Amino acid sequence: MADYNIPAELMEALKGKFSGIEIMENGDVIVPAADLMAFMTEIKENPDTAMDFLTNLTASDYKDRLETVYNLVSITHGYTLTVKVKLEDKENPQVPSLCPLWDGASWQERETYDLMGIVFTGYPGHPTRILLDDNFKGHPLRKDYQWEGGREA
Amino acid sequence: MKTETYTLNLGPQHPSTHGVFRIILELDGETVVKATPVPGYLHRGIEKLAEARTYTQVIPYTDRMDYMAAMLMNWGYVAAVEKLMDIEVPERAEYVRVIVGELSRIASHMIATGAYGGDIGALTAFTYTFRDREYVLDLLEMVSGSRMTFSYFRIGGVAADLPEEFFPAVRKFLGELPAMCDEYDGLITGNEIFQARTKQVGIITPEMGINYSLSGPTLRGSGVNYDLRKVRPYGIYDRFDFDVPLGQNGDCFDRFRIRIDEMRQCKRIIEQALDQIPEGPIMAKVPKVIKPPVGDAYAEVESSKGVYGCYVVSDGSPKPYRVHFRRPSYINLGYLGKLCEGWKIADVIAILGSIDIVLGEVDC
Amino acid sequence: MGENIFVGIATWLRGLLSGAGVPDMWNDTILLVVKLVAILLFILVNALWLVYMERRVCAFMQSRLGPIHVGPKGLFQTAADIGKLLGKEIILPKGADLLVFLLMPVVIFIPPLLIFGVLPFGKNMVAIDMNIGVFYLLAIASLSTIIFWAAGWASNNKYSLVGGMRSVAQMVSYELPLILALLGVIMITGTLNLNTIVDSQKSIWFVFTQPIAFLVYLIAGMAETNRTPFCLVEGESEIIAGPYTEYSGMGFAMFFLAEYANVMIISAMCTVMFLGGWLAPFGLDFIPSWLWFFLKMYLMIFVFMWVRWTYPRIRVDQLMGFGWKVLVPLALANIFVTGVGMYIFRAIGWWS
Amino acid sequence: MFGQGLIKGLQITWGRMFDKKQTVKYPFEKIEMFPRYHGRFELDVDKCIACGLCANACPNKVIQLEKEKVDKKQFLTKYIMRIEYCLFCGLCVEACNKDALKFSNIIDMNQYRRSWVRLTLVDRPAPEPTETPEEETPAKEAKSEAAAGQAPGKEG
Repeated sequence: MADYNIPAELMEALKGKFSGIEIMENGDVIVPAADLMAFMTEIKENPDTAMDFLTNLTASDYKDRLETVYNLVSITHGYTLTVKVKLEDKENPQVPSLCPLWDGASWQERETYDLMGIVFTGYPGHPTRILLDDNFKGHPLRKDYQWEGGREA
Repeated sequence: MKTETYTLNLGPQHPSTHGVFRIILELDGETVVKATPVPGYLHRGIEKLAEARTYTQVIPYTDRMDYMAAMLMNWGYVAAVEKLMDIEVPERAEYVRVIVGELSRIASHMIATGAYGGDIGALTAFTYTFRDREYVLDLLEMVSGSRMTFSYFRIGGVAADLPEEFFPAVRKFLGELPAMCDEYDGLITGNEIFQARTKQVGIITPEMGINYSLSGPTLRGSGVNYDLRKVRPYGIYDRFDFDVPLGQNGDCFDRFRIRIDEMRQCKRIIEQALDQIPEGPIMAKVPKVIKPPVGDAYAEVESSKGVYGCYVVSDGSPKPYRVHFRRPSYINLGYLGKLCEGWKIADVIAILGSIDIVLGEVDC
Repeated sequence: MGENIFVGIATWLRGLLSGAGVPDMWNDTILLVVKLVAILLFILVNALWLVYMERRVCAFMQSRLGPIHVGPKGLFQTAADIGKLLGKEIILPKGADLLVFLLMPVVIFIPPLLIFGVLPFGKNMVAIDMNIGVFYLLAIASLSTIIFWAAGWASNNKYSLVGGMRSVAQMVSYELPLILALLGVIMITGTLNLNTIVDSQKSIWFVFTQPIAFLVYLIAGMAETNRTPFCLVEGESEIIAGPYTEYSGMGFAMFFLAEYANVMIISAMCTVMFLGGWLAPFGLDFIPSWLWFFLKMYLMIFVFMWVRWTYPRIRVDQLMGFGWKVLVPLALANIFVTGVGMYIFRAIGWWS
Repeated sequence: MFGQGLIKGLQITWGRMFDKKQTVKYPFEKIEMFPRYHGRFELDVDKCIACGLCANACPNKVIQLEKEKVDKKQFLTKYIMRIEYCLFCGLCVEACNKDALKFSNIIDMNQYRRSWVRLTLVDRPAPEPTETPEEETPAKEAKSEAAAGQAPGKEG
């Protein structure tokens, strides 16, 4: 399997620009929520990386934190990059919206908000529910979500 | 002349929304002023269900997403778990995967082609493609035992080896496939009325396509050469020689035509795979109870609708901690609202059909 | 032998009535009523048969068999369907104009009934031999527009409304090329009497002398009957069923049957105006004239079905553009050419 | 352009009119299913050791089985499949070590009532522990057959 990670020297340059980021062994990048917008703008606009395609946007609920995951692809260079943002505040998780950079983030952010309850600040308007009913209570993909009902025994 | 707009609720019960899907149209006469797509009528919470199942038990649920190309849906999930566990899939299993996956893609594109003809009004095309799709389903039934929701892939390989009678049958089908494609071309693609309806309608520029994270034939119709099988070959796709059909204008016609061309390319891939397929095991050495190490993995495959990705998080237990599916139909649909503005009601149907959605996948 | 079978029945009935001492005036009236009832029955039975034929033709073109279970070769399928539809509840939409809503499926049958009265089905086989047959026919045929529109309006449904509006736009636009196409024939024959028009095709059918008019008529006729590629009024993939969206059970079936009655009229008119009506081609006189008429009519109907199950649907703005920018100028050009041709032919004495 | 495509289309549909038809007159003629077809479930009671692997493998908890211990061996008394929830994925058949649970080629599993859909493959009382199994097994077999036959949903 070929490697499609961003070359190490480019990652070093990024690390130099954004001191807050943390680069994992497998090439994933953990970005603080405050730096996310600047980081994403940098890797999208910089012609060396040119991460122009936001493939996937999702979130995961861990015991101590929520984590948003962004999978980016550069169509020009063929690089892939996974960016993660850790959100310690589980009660009121907030992360900057990527809608100004990619319109494709819009529906994915709505889905993440709907199922995981992460609020994307800067989303045009407030993100609304997309898959569930507007009057639905709770965010079902959270681990503490309890649902009563189901089929009869 | 001053006119008032009115709201038309297209769906959730509508013949050509390809399922239960709603578009709220604000119309000025017949012209769309604003279109708001409303998905979610088929949401079954597969991602949540998966958290209560073991890794193998999730596979049948992935079938239910894009039930038109269920093999490819299996593949994406299985690939992610294999990536997480670092499993090397045996050669023969990889070839079997390619063969059944491409057959599934043909079946899916046949539906897309026929259903699009049906959307535009040519109902005969619809029955022709469904008739021919039955041959593909026969082949896949021979292999997996089911006609639509196959659950054929397993983590580390496939459920069963290809039966003996499969090989002559698939060769026979591939021999007939070009004639089938020619028939669709003659009946639909070449038709002047069809061209008038679809050419220069619903144009997606390459920039907008990338910006909206579109993928699959929807993006390639705009001329962006982004096919995972070529760009980042997964499995053994780097061993095959095939072309990626591209459109020029990014209109409905290009998106439609690409699917027929892709069927022809699928034929090439399957033929090469049939020639090269080695003997050997079809399952890797995988423990009975699958317990991936703690961590996460994201794997992508090129499904018939676009880039199908699967994000799996493991906490070391036999059940996945979190599964997320990147469904191509869902993300392709995100552009629909913008795309429909300024077109007629009939064009909304044409544009929606050209994106080729499956609601099981959109709502997951 | 079978040539005068219907004429014979009429004479026999007349004789029977005068034998029974019925005065002549009543005699005529009774005969007229009998003729009209026969025509109504004819339309209904034919429409049923056409629904069956459409389903079979469609199925055969789609590599299927179609209805095969009810009756021999599924022949009674439509009758069974009608039976089922009669048993269905008629759902009345909220806020609908009930009077109009319920009246329209019945009224829809009036124009076909009126028209069939003047069509010559065979030699001496016309219920009412009218001098201004063509004019009457066109005038009545355009009535159905308002019925579709009223049905759409009364349903209180936006799909129905869009469909009704489309039907008005489409039918009014395509009426013009339809009439202009017939004008060429009328110029040549110099009469509006349908019988005379048929008679004047003895030497050559007008489809050969007026090919452009025939083509324009065929296309405009497809549009008039709302059939693919011009089935925008129903447009099932866009606006569900247009004006019929809210109709259920027999109400829907009535519209459905009326559509086939309209197809019959357009085909019959085509037969009369262009295909030589009941005239037998190649001197095949042993087949009765009325059979020839039906053969030609069904040929035309088959063409309509063939086209329907092959082509996709056109868009509403393209429909209007095609009608006004292509068909109308074409029909006008045809009239011009016909006029010039008639003048030249007369001048050189080929045609009196 | 200019109508060539239109005429081509008419040719294709005309050609198809006289082609071989695809319709299978279903209740009167049936297509042979492939050997691997996922049809109705069949359980070979003799082979079954009531281990419950199939029930564990099922993603949707379709299989319910009850067993009793008779002479140190597990004896299967009840085996119910709630087909209304079944995904027909085949994981249960794959999980079966003893080759007892299998797919058949029977496709008509439709019922008039939802409650009839449930498939009772085994429903029999456990044998008395003191009796010797050699003499009793055939009689019990016949009984179990009869019981299964009476149970709703046995026959399509």
